[in-house]
Amino acid sequence: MPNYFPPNSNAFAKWLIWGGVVFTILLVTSLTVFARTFNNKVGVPVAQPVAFSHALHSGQMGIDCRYCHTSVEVAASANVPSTEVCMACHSQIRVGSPQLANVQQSWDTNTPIEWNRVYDVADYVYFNHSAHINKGMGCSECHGQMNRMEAVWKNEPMTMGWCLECHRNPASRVRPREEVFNMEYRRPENQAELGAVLVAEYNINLEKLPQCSTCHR
Amino acid sequence: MIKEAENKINNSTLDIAAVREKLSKSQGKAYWLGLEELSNTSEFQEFLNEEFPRQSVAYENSVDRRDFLKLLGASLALAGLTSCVRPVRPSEKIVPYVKAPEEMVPGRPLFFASAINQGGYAMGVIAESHQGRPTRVEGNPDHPASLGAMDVTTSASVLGLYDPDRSQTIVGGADFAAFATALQGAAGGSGFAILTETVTSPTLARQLAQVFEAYPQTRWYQYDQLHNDNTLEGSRLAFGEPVTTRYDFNQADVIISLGADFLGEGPARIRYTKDFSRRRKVLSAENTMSRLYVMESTPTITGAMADHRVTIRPSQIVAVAGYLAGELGVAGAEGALPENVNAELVEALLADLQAANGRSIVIPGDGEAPYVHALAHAMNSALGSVGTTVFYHENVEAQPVNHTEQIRALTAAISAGEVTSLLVLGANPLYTAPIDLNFAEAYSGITTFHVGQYFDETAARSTWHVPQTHYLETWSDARAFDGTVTIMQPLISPFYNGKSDHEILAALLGDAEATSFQIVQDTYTANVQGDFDDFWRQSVFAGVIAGTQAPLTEVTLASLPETPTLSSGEYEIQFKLDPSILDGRYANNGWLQEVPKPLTKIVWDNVAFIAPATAETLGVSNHDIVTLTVGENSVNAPVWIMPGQAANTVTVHLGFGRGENAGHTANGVGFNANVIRTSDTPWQTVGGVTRAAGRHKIVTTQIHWRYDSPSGENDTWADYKDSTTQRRHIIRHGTLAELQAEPEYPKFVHPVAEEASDLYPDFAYTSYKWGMVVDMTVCTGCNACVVACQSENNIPVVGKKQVAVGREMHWIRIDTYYGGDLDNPEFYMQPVACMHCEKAPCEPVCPVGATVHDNEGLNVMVYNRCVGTRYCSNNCPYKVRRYNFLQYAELTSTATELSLMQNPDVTVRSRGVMEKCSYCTQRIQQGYIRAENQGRKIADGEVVTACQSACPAEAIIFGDMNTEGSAISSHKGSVLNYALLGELNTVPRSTYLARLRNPNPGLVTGTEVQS
Amino acid sequence: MATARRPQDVPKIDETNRVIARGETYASIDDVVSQPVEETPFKTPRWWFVGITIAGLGLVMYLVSVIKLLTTGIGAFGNNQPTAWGFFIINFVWWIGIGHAGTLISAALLLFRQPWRTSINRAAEAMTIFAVVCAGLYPILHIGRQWVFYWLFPYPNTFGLWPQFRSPLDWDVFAISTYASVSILFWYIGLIPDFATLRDRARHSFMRWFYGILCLGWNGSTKAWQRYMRAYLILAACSFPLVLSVHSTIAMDFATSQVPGWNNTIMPPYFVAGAVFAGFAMVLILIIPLRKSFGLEKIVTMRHLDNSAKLMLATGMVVVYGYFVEVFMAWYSGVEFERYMIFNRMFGEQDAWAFWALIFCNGIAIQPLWSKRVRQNTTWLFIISIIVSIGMWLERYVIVVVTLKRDFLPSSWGGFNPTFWDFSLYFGSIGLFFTLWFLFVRLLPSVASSEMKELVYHDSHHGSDYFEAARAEEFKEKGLPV
Amino acid sequence: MSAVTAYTTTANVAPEDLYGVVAEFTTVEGIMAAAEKAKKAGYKRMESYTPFAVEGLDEAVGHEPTRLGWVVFWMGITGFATGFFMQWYSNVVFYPLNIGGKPLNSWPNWIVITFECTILFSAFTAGLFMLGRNGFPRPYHSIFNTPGFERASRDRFFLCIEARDEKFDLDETKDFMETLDPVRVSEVER
Repeated sequence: MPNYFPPNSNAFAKWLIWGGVVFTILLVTSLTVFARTFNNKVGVPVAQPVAFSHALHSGQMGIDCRYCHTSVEVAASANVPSTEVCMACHSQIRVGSPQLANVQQSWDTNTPIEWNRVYDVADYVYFNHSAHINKGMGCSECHGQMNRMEAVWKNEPMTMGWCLECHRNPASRVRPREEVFNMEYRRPENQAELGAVLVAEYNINLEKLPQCSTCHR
Repeated sequence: MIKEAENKINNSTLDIAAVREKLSKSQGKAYWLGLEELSNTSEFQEFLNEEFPRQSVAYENSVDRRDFLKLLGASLALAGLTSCVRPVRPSEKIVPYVKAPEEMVPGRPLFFASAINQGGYAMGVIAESHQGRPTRVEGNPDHPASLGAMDVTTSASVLGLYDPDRSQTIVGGADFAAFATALQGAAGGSGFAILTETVTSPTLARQLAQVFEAYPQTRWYQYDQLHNDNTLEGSRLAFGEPVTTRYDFNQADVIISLGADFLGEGPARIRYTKDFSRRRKVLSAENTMSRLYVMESTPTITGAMADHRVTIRPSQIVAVAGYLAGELGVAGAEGALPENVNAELVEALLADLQAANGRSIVIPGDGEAPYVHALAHAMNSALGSVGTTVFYHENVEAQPVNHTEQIRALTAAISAGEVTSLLVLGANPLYTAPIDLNFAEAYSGITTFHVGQYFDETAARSTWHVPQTHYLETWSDARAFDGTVTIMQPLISPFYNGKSDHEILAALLGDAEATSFQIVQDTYTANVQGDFDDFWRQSVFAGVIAGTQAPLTEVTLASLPETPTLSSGEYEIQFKLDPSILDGRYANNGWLQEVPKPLTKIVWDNVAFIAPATAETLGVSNHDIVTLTVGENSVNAPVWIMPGQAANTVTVHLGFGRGENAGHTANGVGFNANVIRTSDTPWQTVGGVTRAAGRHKIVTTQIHWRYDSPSGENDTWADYKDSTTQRRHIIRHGTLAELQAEPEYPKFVHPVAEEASDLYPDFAYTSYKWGMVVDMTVCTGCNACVVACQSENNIPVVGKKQVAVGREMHWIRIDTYYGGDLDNPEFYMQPVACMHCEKAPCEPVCPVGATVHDNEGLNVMVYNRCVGTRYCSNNCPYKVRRYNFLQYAELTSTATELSLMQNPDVTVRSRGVMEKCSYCTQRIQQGYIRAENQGRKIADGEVVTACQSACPAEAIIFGDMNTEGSAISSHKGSVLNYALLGELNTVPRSTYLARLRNPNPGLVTGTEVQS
Repeated sequence: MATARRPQDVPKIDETNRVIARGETYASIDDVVSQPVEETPFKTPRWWFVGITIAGLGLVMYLVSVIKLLTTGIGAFGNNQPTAWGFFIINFVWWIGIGHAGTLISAALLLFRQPWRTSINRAAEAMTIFAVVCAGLYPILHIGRQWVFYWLFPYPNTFGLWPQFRSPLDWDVFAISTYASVSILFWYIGLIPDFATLRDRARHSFMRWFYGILCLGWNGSTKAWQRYMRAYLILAACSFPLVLSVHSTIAMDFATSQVPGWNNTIMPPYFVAGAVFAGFAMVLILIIPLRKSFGLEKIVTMRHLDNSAKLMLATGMVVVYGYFVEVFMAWYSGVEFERYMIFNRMFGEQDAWAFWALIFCNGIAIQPLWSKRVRQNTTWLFIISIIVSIGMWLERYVIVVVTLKRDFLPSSWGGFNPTFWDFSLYFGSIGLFFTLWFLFVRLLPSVASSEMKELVYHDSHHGSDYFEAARAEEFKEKGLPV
Repeated sequence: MSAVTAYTTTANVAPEDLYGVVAEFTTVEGIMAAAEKAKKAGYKRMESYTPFAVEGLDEAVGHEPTRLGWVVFWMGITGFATGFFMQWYSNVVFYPLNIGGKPLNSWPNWIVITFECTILFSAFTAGLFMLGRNGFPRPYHSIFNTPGFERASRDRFFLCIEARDEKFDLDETKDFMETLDPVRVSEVER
């Protein structure tokens, strides 16, 4: 009786099996990475109707965040400024500049500018800016160094796992209140000790932070 | 949600056309089609233990087209959980303001004081606005009629604002200018009349005065089904003048209600509930409570609260009142006690009254004959309660008149040709007017200008129709029951370019451009001393104008007239306003249609209440149809056997049977009782009742009401089944005397010895420890909490068919049990929401940890983690979890302007997700963040749940059990405090105060309370 | 072949009771077993086409119902509050129960050295796997958001969350998936030598390839056999406790809850017994037609049917005992909720019929099995097995639906009334099961021929009653009844 | 007892690609005896092929008992540890949550899954280890070149003495095979 299969079919079969195993491992890992990065458009600059440069306004001119994002300290949402705010300066400065055409038009026609959302938290997540600002959580922790961004991109994956990293251990991120709006702030070497001190000082409720009800309602 | 909200409000162009187009396709099969598969042949004797199987229907689509549109018309939702339906969210736009409004912080709600005008009388509210969208109203604590509480209609009014069924276009002419000219033309000519509802608004009164100046021959008529003519006539009989009676239940020790439902009806119902409940609040044996005797023919929530309830037929009230008055020494009053009234009880009652020396109230029902009112006045003065518990002041209506007479006169005038053109402000007389007047025919004969929120029966027959504004859309003013004036401010510009009554009258006066704001201000500029702006700011801000309460007046009793002889027959028919939709003005409000009616738990229907004995003689049972005949008019009504209903007395509720005129929610719901309602006997009459063919499936949210077995034994299956509720110790009730007998450890609160034992160590709740107590002694079961919760938590309406299969979504329900004698039972009301058990059985069984405990003891439901195994619901002993069997809430993709009503702080749940009471966790979180930002702890009473804020009886207490001396801790400490199903060791955070009654000691034999 | 030499002291046992008919040879076994599989498609018997067509229609109905479920939601079905679990869970438990007999026959009887298992274990295992497939789909379908069912598995996710391992439902996830995968492995390992046989018998190159790949190049070397037999024994040793644990876990879905009528310690044992009970009923339902239509009477003898029937009777009585204990404990506990629950089951207006019907099906209808005449009559066996299957479905109906309708608060009592879709999904799943079954009997050897050859070998050397004889002696020594 | 007369096939196989010499038997007794003799004769590298597992044949051919049992045992222990650790870690360390007031490490709740993991690991070890050690999948095998080997899965028993056995010598071995009373002896190429 002859063999049905050629001798090299043995090797082939082995390769098939081991190949399958390796492939699965690669697939799982790559998917995991994908879910945390590209899929979330992390680091991808978002084009806007108005070529507004945070690098220029915040970075070079050093305008405080709160000049435009007025409600960040008192409300859940750090509001996107109304056209009025832009016009406050640009009715004098660089009037008629082509980059400002849309702003001017919005002002004249009284139609809002439609900005493209960069940070989009799911609707069932109730993020509150004021709570974070007042407890010494710096803007740049989530938004990165806005003062260096021409076009803004999402600086962090914004996944629940990412949120939890800090909610489980705020001491690793918390900074002095006066540094909250400092985009250039660097964590000191003794962040661990400093963090512990600040957590106590700001009365950050470590027990409450990781609770579901803290963010979901 | 908030950004969603911003987007919506800022680029929301209300696509009316689209909505209309949607609504036009909405003719569907009747609701209960297929429900009759259920063979429900049980006889009336077992009706209480009969459990109608909640049959599910083999329907083609989840929510069929009609239902969908009903829901659309009733309650729509932003999709909070879109990402659960669509894993990848599309990129969104941020749309900021061009010019940011003053004092508005995006994401922070604003609150405005205003008032809802109901039957002419104001109920003060605080309206919440998110980025300019009114999302919710609550009671105004400074307002005398509300004191911060609410009822169902108040909470639900915000839904009425967004109702896409509201009339949206001017009918009869090109535009408002054309309307104005036509109106002026009509007024200029002879035979012009104005028909309004009850007018207490100073501004409206002022404008009307101006109209009569400008057009002297103009006649003014008022018609409003909510208007209590008999009270008015009663006061005329007693004092010769239409004074208003005001009661102080907080001061009363003994209260006799002669058919009066003062807790559930009338412009002061919320205030009276507050006062009444405060007087009956008992935490320990030291406290005392008033004693309430109720004589009524059909059970009301007032009757359910009674310590002694007497069931008598409407026609017997006069005799009983006469007897009482006679005994109390009222000159000229006489009456024989009917044999079906327990004489012993009446004697005890009289003794009680005498003993109370003035701290007593005899209050007649609005529906009772004027003579009864006169007797009541006489009795109150004889008892010397005037000035202590009973007060009189001038009637606050612009022109107190008998509305039934008014509509009669108007009809006569029209047929006599004296009135040829008519302006109707708000009213819907073609539906509500007594049938015998044949008003519709008269109305169609003349030129008519109708102003209303809906294109209703009247609008359909009018020459002109102009959309009317909702109270949240316009400036106006109105008086409370005690005369206090509220300036009503708008929260949003009119949705459907509606016009306010003020603007209409201004147009009539030739100024079509005048704004309500200007008109209302003009009323006060004249007679305000000091800085007007200060006055205005204060008054508008506070929601009341200080010192406008009507002053008390001295009254002198006239001698009693002859005792009227009320016609009585085999069957007496009684008309009542529906507890939810009143006279039908809220018929198109899905929340009010779906909220289970007090005592019966019926939804989406009105029925004919008949007594068990009557049902036996008629040989009918629930869902059967009877024909009610009055004179030559008759109507078919489904039967509901009501324990405690007077024999041979049928009670029907108004406001239903709107045909196709009321909007997609109300159309085809219930039957129209107005067609047998005549002008000379508007509230109670004599008629015929015969069985008719067919059945109509009435849907209730509860199918077993029995508290104990009538026979007292349980050796047969039926009796055993009846009495199981009692043996489960679900309702724990006793008398004040029993409490005083053993003040430390009352047996009735702890029928079985409970010792807490657990294998597991307890979790420590160190920061906050939220808890709730429900006081069953004062809870009237008025449903205010149910609708308030629905509005706060974006709870969808599911429609009759879904309720029929047991899928209602209310997070809090009011369980109702009947105990004792079927003909005159005791009623037990028990609000049940999630108990937030510390040892919650629902949590360990969830395979994904979608329901867990947080560090403050809340049993949190994480919608976005829920996969919908429903195991938690199975394992919940209280069955308080609600499941989205279908896509009840609307998805963003299909959202209409109704979505704007949603509370942005609460996730909207998608299909396949479990939900339940969250203790209003969003309010707790907001309070927490507010407090933390200010570097302090949450103060006691700072976080208030929606149900708590609504409750007029203050029966719901919520707070942090770790805070010393907080209201919640004192209630938890009460000897009456018990945990529902505590023996399961679920350690619920919500507990109950046992139901206390205060029966007359003289009438208590053993534990048996005579009635 | 050599004629049998039988030990003198063994009492003669009548021919119908042999685990294998006389005169079978290695080759004849091969032919009987392989013939139906090797038939060219044209030669496939007509009944097969009829059968798979009917089953296929059922499968279509199943798919339609699933689409309806996914598009409309659970709301299209009868589930409601308080009856949040309906047909889905009933059918889930029913199918899982059926699955158990297969594993029991192949694993437990192997460990207990029961030679009569050999000819039916292959078919029984196939039944197990198909039943588990039908069962396993139900929990996924019955959740509200089927598209995230994988959240029940521990996998790396961006939420930073794990399943909630305290939940019996998550125990199910592990139990069912383990059960399914181990059963398939066990089954496949058992098939390998027979695949080799088919490869070597194959007349078409395609079949040679097909079975050649399936058998992984099995060559029957003694070393391979040595490892094979050890692995097979270990698999059996794993499967036996596994099968007990699986249905105990299912039982714990109910037993660990708080619902009166579910919260009973008796649940796991009596669920397992019920599973075996229902399982053997299904085995008979499948085997009786199979042996006839494939002419396997000589290797699937009356002995097999008789033993299955005996086991059915035994486990059936255990189940009846379970019912009794439920009633007794409800009464004895004195807990109102429990008492009411049981009274409602027995006398409740809506559902008493279900209770008494299941008492008849599972309690009364099996009593005739005491008589050997009935046990040896395939028609009667078939009918009784059908009745038992229905009865076991009713049992789950009573446990799931009737119990949920009436729990703690009378205010929240409700009803349950299944819709068209409930039934279509149920009958559809039966269609799915039989589609798989018909494919199995056509494509794979439905009897383990290599194991049968072992029997033939023993038969030819010690007589087919070898084992009985051995045990009879053993029993005699211990003075036990034979 | 053999009714069949033995005959020998002499395929002219070059010695380098000779796999071995195979003798074919019809009965269990035949192959058992043959194996015993071959072992006595001092052959080490031989293997027998049978349609079903023959008790004792493995010792006869001289195979060591398999160590499968121990491997499975240790993998079972691993499964147990993995299952328990997964649950303990996720509930106590990774995300401690208050679930119905139960302790974080409510180990009685871990039992079922731990057990299932044990079984899962053991069963799959048993199955896969067996296949792996046998070198499966192995579609090609020299022994298949044996004439009439298709009956090895049916009703014939084969004994193969492999060429790599140091005692192997084509003619001697063939002659030796003849003495074993087979139905056929054949040379098999690689």
